[in-house]
Formats: sequence, structure tokens, C-alpha cells
Amino acid sequence: MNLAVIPVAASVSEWSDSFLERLPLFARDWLTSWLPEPWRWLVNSLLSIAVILSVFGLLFAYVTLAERKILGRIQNRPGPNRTPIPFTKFRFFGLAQPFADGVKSLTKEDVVPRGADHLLHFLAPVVLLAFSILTFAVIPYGRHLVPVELNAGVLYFFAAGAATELAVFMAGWASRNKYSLLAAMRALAQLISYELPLLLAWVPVVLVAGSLSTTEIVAAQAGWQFDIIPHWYVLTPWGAAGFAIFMIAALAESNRSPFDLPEAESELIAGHLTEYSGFKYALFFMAEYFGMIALSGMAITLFLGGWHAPSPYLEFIPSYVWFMGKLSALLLGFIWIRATFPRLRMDQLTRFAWKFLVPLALINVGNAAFWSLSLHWSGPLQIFRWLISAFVVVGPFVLLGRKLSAGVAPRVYRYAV
Amino acid sequence: MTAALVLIAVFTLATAAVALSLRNLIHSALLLIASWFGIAAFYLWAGAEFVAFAQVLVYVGAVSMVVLFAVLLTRRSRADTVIGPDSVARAISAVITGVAVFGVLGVAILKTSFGRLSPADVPPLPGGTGVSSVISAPTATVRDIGIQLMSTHAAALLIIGILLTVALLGAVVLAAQEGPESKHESP
Amino acid sequence: MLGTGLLQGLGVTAKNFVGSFHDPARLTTIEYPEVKTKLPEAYRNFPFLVTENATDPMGTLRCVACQICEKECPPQCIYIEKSKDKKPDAAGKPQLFPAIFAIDTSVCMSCQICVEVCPFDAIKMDQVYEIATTDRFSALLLNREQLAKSNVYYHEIHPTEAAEVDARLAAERKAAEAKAVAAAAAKAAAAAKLAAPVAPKPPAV
Amino acid sequence: MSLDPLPLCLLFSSALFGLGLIGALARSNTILVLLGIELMLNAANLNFIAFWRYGPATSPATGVMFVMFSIAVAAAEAAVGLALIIAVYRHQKTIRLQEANRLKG
Repeated sequence: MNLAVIPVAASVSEWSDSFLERLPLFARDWLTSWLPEPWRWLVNSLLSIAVILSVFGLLFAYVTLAERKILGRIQNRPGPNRTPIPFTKFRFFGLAQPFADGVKSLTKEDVVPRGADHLLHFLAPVVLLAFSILTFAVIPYGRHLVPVELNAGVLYFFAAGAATELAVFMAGWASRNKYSLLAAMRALAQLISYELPLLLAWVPVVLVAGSLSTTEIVAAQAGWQFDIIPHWYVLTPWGAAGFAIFMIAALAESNRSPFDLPEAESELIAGHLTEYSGFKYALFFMAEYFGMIALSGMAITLFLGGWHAPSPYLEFIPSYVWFMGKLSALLLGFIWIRATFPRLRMDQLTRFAWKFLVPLALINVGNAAFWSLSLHWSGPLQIFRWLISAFVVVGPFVLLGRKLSAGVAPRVYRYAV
Repeated sequence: MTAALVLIAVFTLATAAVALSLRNLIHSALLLIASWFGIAAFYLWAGAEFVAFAQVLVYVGAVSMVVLFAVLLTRRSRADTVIGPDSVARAISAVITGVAVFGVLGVAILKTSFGRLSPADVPPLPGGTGVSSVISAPTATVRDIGIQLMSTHAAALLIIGILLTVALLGAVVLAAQEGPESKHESP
Repeated sequence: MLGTGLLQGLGVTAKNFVGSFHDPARLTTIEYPEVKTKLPEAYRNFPFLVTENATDPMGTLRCVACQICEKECPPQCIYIEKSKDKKPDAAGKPQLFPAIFAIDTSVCMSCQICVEVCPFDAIKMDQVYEIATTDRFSALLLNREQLAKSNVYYHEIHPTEAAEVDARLAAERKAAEAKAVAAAAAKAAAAAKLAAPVAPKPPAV
Repeated sequence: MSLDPLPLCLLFSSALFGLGLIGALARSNTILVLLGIELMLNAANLNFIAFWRYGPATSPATGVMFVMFSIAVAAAEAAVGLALIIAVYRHQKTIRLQEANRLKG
């Protein structure tokens, strides 16, 4: 599984210029062909913005529906299945539910506390949503579908994500509610704690791929071993560890269960969102899902080979379909985890970040450095390389895990067999 | 190009000026963050995207949080974030000093001939179209920056690492709550 | 090792998810407006009046307007006015009947005392629960026509109880008939003994 | 007034520097003073980038390097400065500079 010996020809497949692969580009050119040349560039950009917004807006709508349905199924209920197509009796499993929710939240009264800082109270959801949409700009959605090619794309992604903390603070402070403010502080503590493992988790990828550009990172994961095992980073010991750390930190960064205690709708009122209602609340909700989708997209780009197919025999399926498939799988994982795990306590949360994830992520950086230094090892040395790398992942995991769960009696699960 | 620069400059200066004259500390801090965004936009405009993203990551992601936490930790009631007016004499003398410094710097800049550095004097590159966009247009890709960091500036990088560690420890020591035995000292 | 419990938990939820699709014992939701759950037999909420014949509900009410329930009702939600004339009941005996029989369901407390005191098995507890209305005054005051429901319906909602009641009523009717026959026979014998010219009268109560 | 980008950038940065100076001198709240100093530091960074972009050719990324180190130092400065402010507040119960005038804690 030597990453260095990928023949360049292998990464350029016969399907890379197929009709399906270029379909979005054809569609775009066809739409803008009537425009004069100097305007075409602008309209092309606007068009890709519109496409991203509508695709991910729809994805957001249906992820909320899928989440409620899957949570329902996991709890042995059918989930929302009633909302018909408006003015008809056709229900289609309640597929119109997200739009009904949207109309409901749009028409709800927007209550702002009298003592609130009205401007900041309004700006908080807008800032949050704006920055979570900005993160979509650098993710490669397909072979020819990268909205913006940046030299430091990964850095851009996380810089844009850093502004979410600001929005959380603004929401908590502007509400003029001490519970909101306390919850915002707690949320900030969580976001800052998990920012560190999140950033450290992708450093190994940058180290091995040798680039901060998302397209180059995806290109570095091209190719297959024996035509079935793709060269994705998740299939290396350090990549698997990095992926796990990244996804755990992503769960916490996007306030998802089991790290959703900033919001904790069943225990607290709604944390820093206590004083938000109507469409502003919907904007927060939307930004949370956008953040989750964007982080999943980044995880796919960094660890799961981006838009690459898992095998050359499956390459006839266009790359953007592969991307969306992987995205759906990761979102399903988010929902599955939400349905399974109970919420953490605040002290458990921060201890988990600082005493477990951060050391593991640091060790993982060293592991990746070893991996890229031993690129030229061949023959039986390769097995040795794998063993060392795997040991550097598993050893600290077992040791730190034992320390983390020390003093906690082995639990007896009475109802889970 | 220049219009964009003027726009960025006006945005940055306006937010900074309003931030420093507001009485509400939280508003000041948030406006300063907007001003830092403006500076990041300037870096992007100048083609230093890595620095721009680092600026956003460090200032908007980290320093802003420290500032906001400091504002919240150093107040006794909510009204404390709105601070009283400062003395007028002080403000006037400060404005005079600031304007004087700006005047001196501005005159110096305008008087200086940047000679061969100005774009008109730079011969256009073969195949180049826009003059100002190709003048030297130094590129600093991430790879360049990484190589420089690890070779030419390796010592500086190590020293920065030590500095940051010391600053972290120092900040923790300074801000840490004192032990229970010193509790009676505080009024 | 750390994490095995988490994986176990994920396994449990995955099993639930898959099971909810193919195992009807898991997915127990009853989708209400289309499918209604079978209520327990003893469930009760508001009283209704039993009629013998669904086609002529007002003509075959078992109620004879004796007003015992009206007097016994603790919240006094029943209002009855007796009829002026008499109508034959199921057994053919002429009986009074309620000209007005109204129950204010906003007052009724579902205590079932009216059912227990009724000597004619004429008032029983219903099982309807879709009784929301947009008018809280007149729509909650149920009149005779709204209250009357057939014996068949009674059999549907409380089968055991209804069977008992029917058996008892049938036995009573039989006894009454036997008594009537006996009385008629006795009368006929007496008449024959007296050889009186008076025709036998129909048996009184 | 020339419209060359380099003098414009320099004017921009010196205006920002002046603003930071005014803020640091005029305000008596320690946090605002610190933020004024932070702005002055940023103005200096602007100069580095401006000269890197339009100045005489140096080794490829020197200006960028300088700004990166400067940002790192600024971050350290902000952290320590604000920790100092919190420590001062704990002792003196105020962060107005005029009132924090005792040497004894």
C-alpha cells in the first residue's frame, strides 16, 4: 500500500471526461451561453453560488426530516409521515414536512426581550449562517466541481468556521438573560476545547499530502491497490485515528448529540438560544445543520478520498454522486450517534477533549510524520511500517482510555443485550 | 483594484474609529473584530492568503474570545460594560497626538518617491496584460511558506514556539484563582 | 477497552432500526385517524340511551321516564320530561316515555350511577371519545335523538355486559309472560267458574 | 495625490496606526487601551504586507513570514495582557487606569 508508487496515469481515468461527469458544466455553459463573454464569468460564479445554496438548503431540509424519521424508527415509531402536499391528500411519507416547518417558523412571532441588544440579537444568527455558508466554498464536490480553488483551502475552511464562536457569544450576550449568557460561556468553552483536536486531527493529512489545498489533498488519495482497496487516508492507521478524532470533534463543534449540552433541549431551556424564536431560531438551526454538513464534507475531503470511487469498476458513477453518497453516509452516522448516546456532563466533556483527544491527536501527528518518512520502505519492511503505525495508534488509545475510565466501575447494561 | 483597497481601508478605519469611541465595551470589542476582518481582507487583496486566514483564525477565533471573556470577567454588573466618559482634555490631547503622528507619516509617505517601485516603471512581463497585477506580484504559496519556516526561519519558529508556551503558562499563572489561604486578603 | 460499550449501544439501536421495518411487534404505533385502537370493554365516558330497534330509535327507547337517574345524578346533568301519553314497549305493555331526555356532558362526571340505578337497563355508558365541538354550550347538551343508540351498538362496545343484560331481560320477559299466561288461565278458570258474561280484560301490571 | 497602490497602503496603515494611538491614549479602560495597541500592531503588519507586495524584491516570502511571527507575538501579547488585566481587576476591583495607581497589590 505504498502511496508513492501511484502511477500518474492511474489517477486520470477514462471516465474523468465522461458525459455524466461533465454534466453540471454542460448545464452551466448551456444556461449562460446567450450572455456576452465578459458577463459570463460573473453569472457562472453567481450560478454556482445559487446551486450550492439550493442543493445544500434542500439537503438541510431533508436531513431534518430524515433525522426525525430515523430517530423514530430507532425508537420504534414511524416518525413524521402526515404532512400532505399542500391542498391535496397525497402524503408521500410526509415529504412536505420540512416546508411546513419552514412556513411555521416564518410565520411565528419573533419575540425579542425588552432589555436585549436588538442589533446584536438580530446579527448573531445572520453572522452564524453567513460563516457556515462560507465554509462550503472550498470543498471539492466532484472532479470538476470546486467552487473556489484556494492555495490554503483547509485553513480557509477552519478560519471561516472560527467565527461561529463569535455568533454564539453575541447570541448569549444580546439576549439579556443570565441563563443565555451562562450557556453561551459554556458553549464557548466547549467550542474552544474541541477546536484544538479538530485542528490537530487534519494536520497529519496535510503533512502526508504535502498541501493545504483541498483539490490536491483529494488528488493525493487517488488510485487503488489491487483495484479494490482505495488509497484513502482513512485506510491507514494514522488516518483511521485522525478520522475518528476529527468526527468526534466535529460532533462537538456542530453541537450534536452527545455533545449537545450547549443547547440540551431536554434539560436546559435551549442554552444561548433561550430568547430566540421564530425565524431567527430557524436560522440558528439551519446554521447548525450547515456546519454539520460542511464538516462532514471536509472529513470526506481529508480522509475518505473526496469524490473518488472506492474501486475503478465503480468509476462510471459520476464523482459528485460518490461525494453525495459519502456525505449521506456520514450524516446518517451523525443521526445514528444522536439516537444512541446519552448527553455528556460538562466536566466529562472537557476532560475528554483535553485528556484524551488532544494527546491522541498530537501522537497522531508524530505517527503521520513517521509514515511519510518511511514512504520508501518496501517488501517486508512495509508490514513492519504498518505494525509500528498501528501500534502507535492502538497503544496510546488503550492506555489513555484506561486512564480516562479509571475509577468508573464496569457498567452493567440491564436493558441493552 | 484600487477601489477595492479604498473600500477595505474605509471599512477598517471606520469600524476601528467607531470601536474606539463607543462607550459600550462589548460593542467596541465586536466592532474591532470587524476591523480585524477588514485587515484580513486587505491581506487577501494583497495576495497573502495564508496570512489572511491566519489573521482570521488567530484574531477572530482566539484573541476576540480572550477579549470578550476579559470584558465579562472584569465587571460587576451588566451596566459595567457601559463605561463613563473619559476626560475631555485627555481625549483632545490624544487626538492631537494621533493626528500629528498620522500627519507626519502621511507627509513622509506622500513626499517620498517610491521611484522604480511604482508600477508604471516596471517593465511589463512577457505575456502579461495588466500592469499593476503583474508588477512583481510575489507569490507566497503555502509550500514556500512552509519551506521558509523550516529552513531560513527555523530558529525564529522555535523561539516563537517557546514564547507562546511561556505566554500560555504566564497567562494561566496570572489569571489563576489564588489559593484559599490568600482569600482573606481580598477585600 | 474504551469504546466497546459504545459499539454495543450502536448495535442495539441498529437492531431497533432494522427491526422496526420487518417486525410488526416492534413498530406498535397505531396511526390514529385511519386506524382506531380497540378500547377495553370496561372503558366508559358518557351515558347513552338504549333502543331496541335501530330503525325506529325514538319509538323503541327502553327508558320509561321514571326519573330515578335524574334524581340520583350527583352533578345533576340529566333533565327528563315525561310524556303525556303512553306507548307500548318491547313487551307490548303501554309505558310512559321521555318527551325530553337531555344530558349536559359538560357537567357529567362519568360516574355511572345513572346506569347502576336504572331498573330498566335503559341507560348505559358509551365509549365515544371524538366529542370535541366548536360550541361549548348547546353542542355539549345532548338531546334524546343524539343519546339514543341501538342495542346492537351496545353489544359491540360492551359485549359481555350486554349479553348479561339481554339474558336477564329475556328471563324477566319470559317470567312476565308466564305470569301473564298463568294469570290469564286463572282468570279464564274463574270466568268459566262464574260463567260470567264479561269478556276477559287484558292483564294489567 | 498619486493613486499608486503602495502609498495608498502606507497611508491606510498610518491612519490605522494613528487611530490605535488615539484609542490607547484617550481611553482610560485598560481593555480598550490594549485593543488600541493591538490595532497599532496590526497597522505595522499592514506595512509589511504592502512592502512585500509592492516593495523591492526580497527573498520570496519574507514579508509574509514577518507578519506571521508578528501575529503569533500579538496573540501571546493579548493573552498575557488580558490575564494581567484580570489580575489587576481582582486586586483593585477596577480596570480604569487612573484608579489603578497603587504599587501595592
